[in-house]
Amino acid sequence: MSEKTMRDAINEALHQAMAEDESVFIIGEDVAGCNGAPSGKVGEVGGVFGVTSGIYKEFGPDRCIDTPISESAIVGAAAGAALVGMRPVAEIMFADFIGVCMDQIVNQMGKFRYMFGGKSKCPAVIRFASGGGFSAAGQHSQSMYQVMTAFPGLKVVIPANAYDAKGLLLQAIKDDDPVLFFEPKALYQEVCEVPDEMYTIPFGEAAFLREGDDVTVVAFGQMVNRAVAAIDALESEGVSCDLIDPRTSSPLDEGAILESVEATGRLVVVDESPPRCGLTADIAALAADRAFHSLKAPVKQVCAPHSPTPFSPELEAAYIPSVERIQSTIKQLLA
Amino acid sequence: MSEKTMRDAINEALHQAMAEDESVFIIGEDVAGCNGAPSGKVGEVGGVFGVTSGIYKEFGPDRCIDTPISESAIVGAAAGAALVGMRPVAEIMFADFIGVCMDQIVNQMGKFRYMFGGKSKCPAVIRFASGGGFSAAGQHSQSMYQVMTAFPGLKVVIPANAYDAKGLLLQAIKDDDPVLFFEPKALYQEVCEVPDEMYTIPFGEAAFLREGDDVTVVAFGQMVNRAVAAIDALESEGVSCDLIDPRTSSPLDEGAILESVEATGRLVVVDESPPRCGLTADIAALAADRAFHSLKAPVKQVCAPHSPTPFSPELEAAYIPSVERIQSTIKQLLA
Amino acid sequence: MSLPKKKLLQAYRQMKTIREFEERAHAEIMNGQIAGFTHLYTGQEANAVGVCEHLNDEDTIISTHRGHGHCIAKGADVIGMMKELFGSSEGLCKGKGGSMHVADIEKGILGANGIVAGGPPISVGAALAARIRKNKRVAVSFSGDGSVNQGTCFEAMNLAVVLNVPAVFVIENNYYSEHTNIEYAVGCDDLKTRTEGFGFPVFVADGADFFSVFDAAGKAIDHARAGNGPAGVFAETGRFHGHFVGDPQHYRADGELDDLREHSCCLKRFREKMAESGEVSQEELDSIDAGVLALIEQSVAEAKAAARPTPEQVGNDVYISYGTG
Amino acid sequence: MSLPKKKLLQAYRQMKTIREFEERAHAEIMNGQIAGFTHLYTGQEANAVGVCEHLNDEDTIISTHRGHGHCIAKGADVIGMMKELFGSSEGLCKGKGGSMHVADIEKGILGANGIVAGGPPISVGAALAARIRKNKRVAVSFSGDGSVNQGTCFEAMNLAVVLNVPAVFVIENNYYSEHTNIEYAVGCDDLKTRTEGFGFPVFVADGADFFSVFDAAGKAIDHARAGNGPAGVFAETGRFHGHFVGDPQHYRADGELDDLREHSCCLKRFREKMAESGEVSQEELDSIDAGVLALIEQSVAEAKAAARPTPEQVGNDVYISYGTG
Ligand SMILES: Cc1ncc(C[n+]2csc(CCOP(=O)(O)OP(=O)(O)O)c2C)c(N)n1
Ligand SMILES: Cc1ncc(C[n+]2csc(CCOP(=O)(O)OP(=O)(O)O)c2C)c(N)n1
Ligand SMILES: [Mg+2]
Ligand SMILES: [Mg+2]
Repeated sequence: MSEKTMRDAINEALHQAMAEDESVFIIGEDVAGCNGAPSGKVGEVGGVFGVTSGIYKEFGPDRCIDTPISESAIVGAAAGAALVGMRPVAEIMFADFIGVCMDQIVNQMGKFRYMFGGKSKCPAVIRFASGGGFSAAGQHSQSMYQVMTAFPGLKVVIPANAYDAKGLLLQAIKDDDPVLFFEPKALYQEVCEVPDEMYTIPFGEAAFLREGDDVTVVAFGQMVNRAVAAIDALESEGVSCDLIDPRTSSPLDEGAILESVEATGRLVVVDESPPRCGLTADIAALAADRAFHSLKAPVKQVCAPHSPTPFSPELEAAYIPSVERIQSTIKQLLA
Repeated sequence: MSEKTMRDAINEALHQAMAEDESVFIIGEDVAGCNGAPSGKVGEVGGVFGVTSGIYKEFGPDRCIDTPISESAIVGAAAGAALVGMRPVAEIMFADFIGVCMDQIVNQMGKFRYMFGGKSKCPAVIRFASGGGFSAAGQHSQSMYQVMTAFPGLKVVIPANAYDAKGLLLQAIKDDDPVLFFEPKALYQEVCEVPDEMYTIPFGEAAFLREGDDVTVVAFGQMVNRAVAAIDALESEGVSCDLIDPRTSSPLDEGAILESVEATGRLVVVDESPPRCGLTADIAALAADRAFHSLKAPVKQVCAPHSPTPFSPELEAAYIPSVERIQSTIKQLLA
Repeated sequence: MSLPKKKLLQAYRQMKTIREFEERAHAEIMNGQIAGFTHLYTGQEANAVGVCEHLNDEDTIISTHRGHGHCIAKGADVIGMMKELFGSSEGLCKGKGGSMHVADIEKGILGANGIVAGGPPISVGAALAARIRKNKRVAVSFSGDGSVNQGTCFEAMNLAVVLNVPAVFVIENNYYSEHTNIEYAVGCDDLKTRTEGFGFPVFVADGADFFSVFDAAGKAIDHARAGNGPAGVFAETGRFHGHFVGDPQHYRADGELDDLREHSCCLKRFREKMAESGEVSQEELDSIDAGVLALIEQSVAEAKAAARPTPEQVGNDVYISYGTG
Repeated sequence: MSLPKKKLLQAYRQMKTIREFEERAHAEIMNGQIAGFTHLYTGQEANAVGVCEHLNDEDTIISTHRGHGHCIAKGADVIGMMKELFGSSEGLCKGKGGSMHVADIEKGILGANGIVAGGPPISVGAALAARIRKNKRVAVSFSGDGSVNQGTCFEAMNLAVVLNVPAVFVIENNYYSEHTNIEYAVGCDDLKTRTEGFGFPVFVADGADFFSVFDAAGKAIDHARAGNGPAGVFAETGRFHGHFVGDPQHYRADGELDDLREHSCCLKRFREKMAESGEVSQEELDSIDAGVLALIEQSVAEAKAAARPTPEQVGNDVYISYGTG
């Protein structure tokens, strides 16, 4: 057990999974790096975020595979290898690039099991860096997991800390269904205690991060820390909240959310995606149906506005939900 | 004024818009048909659903443009032509094929205006045949409009009858933003009275199809007729419902929905897409926030289950929400 | 090239099975017995069989929307397939896939595919698995003359070369993608050269002649299996039906279909060759015909009698159901 | 090829402007003044300028993530661009786009683009508009050696041929896509041939030499403008910085960067040529340098002083806001 960044926790999970199971390999753009390059330093890069660093050196060219810039082919290659028994972990760099490989994710990988009458397995994991916070503007800042949650057949994971990231990724690799693994890139450098051994966190089990009586807060990914900060700051004002991080948006731990809302009667859902057809609406609607009789106040969504992510740091700061907005929304419910 | 099928109404709108405005052209796979073919009968097809039939013959090869099977290039071509002042109407056959051209729709066309600081216009329309009902299985039956609604910068239109289809398409072509136009393919043969002249229906204005006191029903596309049937059948049981067809899922006529829910206190949202992060959740969440104090009962969603669309007719019939399911959900709210 | 008699009989049987499967499917669709969108392979049989006769169960294929022929050639259970087309829960995919999604992973059939050019990237993945495991398998993807214009197809070809995997790209040029001719849709003059530009050899075949396809496919598959990276097969062929059942085929020249059935029928051609060479007698082929017809008849009878899916089955074979609705 | 002196001065000024813009942007990024992901064009200036010197305001270009050079060459306001990089609301895109989305539709700049190969299909659309309107415009898209492996790029090339539109595909081979060399990522031996396989001529240029690019681009653009369909330019070039600012550049050979700056600097080469030919004196070039440096200095001063966006501006420039949150 030691403090690790989320980047290192994911890297460790990959190393361990690959050491344990020969059928695991990684594939993506520059996951090794320097292929074909005059320096000869193949493997020196480990992905543009450094998440796969060291893997080429440990596992060699058959298990750490660089590709051209061809995301559809990357996902397809993962899907095809998985159909014949491998356990690929593909990296698609930025979640926004789902745009160029959506068919392979949604219509192919995600549907085989059902369309083939339950007779196939496609244990592929696709990793993405998601979300805002880098002034990376409209095409490099989207969370995208909410959109993928809409598609049956795909499991969708959004770790909010290094500990969860490791356990959820190890689970994802063992899972026999395709798993989309969204790494909030704003959290790569965040640290927490992470066991050195392998462990898994089951899908569909939410994490309870705070317990309280007044309001249930459900938050995803990058928003979890902000929700923690908002809730902790409100403690002094005598407000206490449940904080739930579902960790996997599909399967979703409906029970955990409903139980909490039944107890508190108030719900705030926080995500960094825009408002329409997103996870905040999804979970608000869940409560409005199945916890309706417990609700004492409007169900609130705290999310980005309905616009692309702006470039300018000031604009992006206004775009992504802040601790203050979460806090004031909670207070509004109690007013 | 005469009875027209939705197919013919759309076809008429295209003819009229093209006659009126030289900058309108259509592009897609087989929108003319028979190009390069030994029969020489170019223009004989008019799209696989026949929606663009006759256009090549009337407007010729510069305004009715067949393409290879390259959806990204089709959308890109529409976007590029629109950026320089044309008003293209592209056809992407099945909405499911958004998978292979999502980037051009979502990250390109949909974001120019914002990313370029409001200094560009991209008046492109992309038409899709959407939804189930043809035993077309997992890759040819998705509605997809719910997923596109999640993306800022795109306007999303879902006509539920021939009259609306014509007026909304004419509006879409005039609109300076990119518009995604989803034609529920199960409705192509449905007829209603459609004026012969040109007319437009503004975006963001819902249609009120039934008025009643007990329950508000909001339904989209193919589900609208089924909601009508369900509501009419309940009349004899003394149940009366508001029925709202938002017609455009973005912009959304929030006011119409909220006003109705404030009056009835009960809401059922019906769509043929699966449950997660879809329009049923989206609208349920809207009510749970902004009409909360009027709500007398849980907000109900009637939608497809969380699985791909199955092939077998029996399975598909069980998959797509039926009149009976809508009816029993309404009754459940009043029990 | 001389083939053992057993192989010859097998090849003919496979082609005939596909032909009769398709012709019967056509009739049953016209009868209203089969729902959905169905694309028939009649006329192209020699392509699927000429390729798949080189493959074993561990090799994989991935097919297209026009998938019945490839699946049968690779060993899919014909009765299970017919049941699938009929939408029975006893079908190969329990009635969930239908014509466009027939698959049998055990037999190395990674599925028909409703998305044009959805298959090639997946096939590269199967080939990559073979490379990693060094198990000498090959992965074949089938594409049409229209599908080769889709970006995924190009990406797959380049990636296969980059990764040096045993992927075989079979391009069946039946001259049409839906209602559009290859002359229009493929911009360059020579698709074979454009394909070779990606960096692998492409072997040309007469797609109406089993022996020609078998020969070209053999070269491509040997190349790939030997670890030399991907290879291609480019076959000129023709479909005897419309793009889908019901297609008015405005694109055809007068007499084109008669001509195709007359001069480009792989079954006729096969019989002619056998008559010339004397390797197999016409009676032997007649008896295969009879067996095939009986099998197809049986498949339809069984499909009609087979169990229908029940509503609860909608929610199976997916990892979770949500309580909404 | 001889160019009027005015043209020569203009070309040099443009290249120098790009160079100094980039070098200053680099410094300001290191200073923490510019946020986000920025990809610098230093070293490749002759490509953008050699192409854009053939274009007028009505012609369009579409660029890449490495877009500053293309935008400046096509006439974007340098001060507006610097303000944009600084995220000011006075920037060319009001601070909403940043480095990866600099655009100026009025000037025919359809934008830098953060998605690799996002541009070519869009450029084909602009070219199609030109074909339809018969207005003799051309549409140029820039791609890197990595971007040509993306499916959209292939689709765009084929579609341009099919539709016979005046689209010009400029491929800048700087040998790297991020940390990967073209030797690895492009499977075939010869990218020019692979590209020509799509059915249009590709003209090769030395991307460090303005005159070489100008010549090749002229041929391609004339070809397209004359209604002969698309054409390509293939330029060998080198970037003097890392892929992004901060890239440790593990992929470089020892001495590679020094070598590039020494032997592949388009400004040096231009000066040498002018010294040889005597068409322009070194003093004239020096005075351009001074003017450019002053302009860049001014752009940074203005950018630093420029208005910052306010939170309300987040919701502008999109068709609707929803009340949620
Ligand atoms: C991505 C995508 N675009 C369009 C279609 C519709 N479509 C189905 S088959 C087909 C033509 C395919 O032509 P080709 O590849 O030549 O195969 P063939 O039908 O001739 O066997 C088209 C356009 C599709 N299924 N998927
Ligand atoms: C679809 C997509 N995939 C990956 C990336 C990440 N990325 C940005 S630039 C780049 C390399 C591009 O290489 P090249 O086309 O050679 O252009 P260069 O950077 O050399 O100018 C990559 C992989 C991206 N922006 N978009
Ligand atoms: Mg074809
Ligand atoms: Mg490059």
